[in-house]
Amino acid sequence: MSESVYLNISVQPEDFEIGTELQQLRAATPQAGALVNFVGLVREMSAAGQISEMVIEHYPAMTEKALQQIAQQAAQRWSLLGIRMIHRVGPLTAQAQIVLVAVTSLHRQAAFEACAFMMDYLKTEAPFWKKEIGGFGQHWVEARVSDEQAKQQWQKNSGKSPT
Amino acid sequence: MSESVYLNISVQPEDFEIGTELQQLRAATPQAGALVNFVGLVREMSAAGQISEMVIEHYPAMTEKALQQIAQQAAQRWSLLGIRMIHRVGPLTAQAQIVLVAVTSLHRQAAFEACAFMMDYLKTEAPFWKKEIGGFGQHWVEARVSDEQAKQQWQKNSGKSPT
Amino acid sequence: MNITILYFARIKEVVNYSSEEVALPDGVETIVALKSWLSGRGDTWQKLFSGGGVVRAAINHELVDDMATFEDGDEVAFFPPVTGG
Amino acid sequence: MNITILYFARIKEVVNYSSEEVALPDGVETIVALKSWLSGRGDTWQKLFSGGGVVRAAINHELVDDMATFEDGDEVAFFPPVTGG
Repeated sequence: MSESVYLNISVQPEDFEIGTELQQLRAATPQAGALVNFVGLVREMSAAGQISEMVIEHYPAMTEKALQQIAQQAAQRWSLLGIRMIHRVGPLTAQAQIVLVAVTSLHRQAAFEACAFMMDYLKTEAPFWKKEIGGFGQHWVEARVSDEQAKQQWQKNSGKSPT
Repeated sequence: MSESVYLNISVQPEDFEIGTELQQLRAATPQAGALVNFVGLVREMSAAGQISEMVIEHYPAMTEKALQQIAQQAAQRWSLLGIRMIHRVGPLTAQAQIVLVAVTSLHRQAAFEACAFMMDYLKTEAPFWKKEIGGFGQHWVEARVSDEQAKQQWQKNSGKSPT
Repeated sequence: MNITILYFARIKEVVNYSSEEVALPDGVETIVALKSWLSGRGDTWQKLFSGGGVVRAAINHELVDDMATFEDGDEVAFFPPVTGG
Repeated sequence: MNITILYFARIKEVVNYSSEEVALPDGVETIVALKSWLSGRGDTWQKLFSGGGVVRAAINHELVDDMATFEDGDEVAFFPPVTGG
């Protein structure tokens, strides 16, 4: 990764305030012309029914390292200024924020692509597991084939965009 | 556009608070599982040198209509829950926020693609013009060929992603 | 027919005003014909419109190409390629 | 050799504990060999590992495939496909 890329990664049970996080990322990368961010939210409804709670388990010794590696891959592939990642763990309610991946760059295309890339890798390589709890009981969320396919598109492609 | 897509568009001189805007969008679309947003910022440096001020001129009677059409195209092409667009006009300082395009959807891919699509169209079809002011004097920003190409990729492609 | 013409950004600065009402002779009803008619006003106008695609046009707030037609009372706008976002 | 094995999520619930220290016989030094050795413990283990790609593995906090080798003192983890984000 280029020495000049600002990188800040957190794995935490606490909620986060998007405005504050983006403000800090912008302050750390004042040259930025573009900011793209993704926020993942606990959906109210799953295939099984209404969700009252979600619990996210993780592999503490591995989690932050995995996120670091994903961010470093993105920083090598695109010209980025800063990356902020937060992933929550533990019990969450419906509509709660789960994950934030925010990227700053000079121009928008790098930020869009890097943000999508990091989410595709996070979904398939970072050791988090979701359990959904509701009127239907509780179950572990199944991995989606489409997430694996999304990641593989980036591997096939030697260029910057998936095709 | 599907009747159920929440749409809120503003063209205004005033700054906006991203956290507040995203909170409102989420409140309007509580089923959302994914939120992607782009924020365009006044860069400190342009090709001409350090920027002290940017002025954004627009075509008031046309601007909001153009943004509406762009949002409607996105809502027809992807399965979206909500769209929030803000574009500022008038004088802005370096590092100021220029534009926000935020999208909520059930799954992340629709939100990522729709957000990038709307920015590519906004950059080439919405009647805004930037003037940069600095030690170098002042000049109108030139349109970038890459923005036009980015838009054309969406037109070539009958599917959902640009290739 | 009579139309309103608006100018924006660099083009507004070149022509030195932002809008005008014009009475057009018969046959001037497309963007390309209007550009040609305006070019007849002199060098400033000729230079402005000889650059080809550099001047974009809208009729009643819709982006249009050179072959688009307008009607009496319409609002036509000329402006450089947009640079918002 | 001696290694630590960790289990997560659904797999932790199936085996009913989250970690163990095991002393391995000679020759058990790949993920596939370890799965086979653990399967020898009985039905629960056999079912767990007969699903093919459903169980992912990490050695010292790096995702690995079945042919990866570990050494004395390493930390091996078994878990389902990840579902974060």
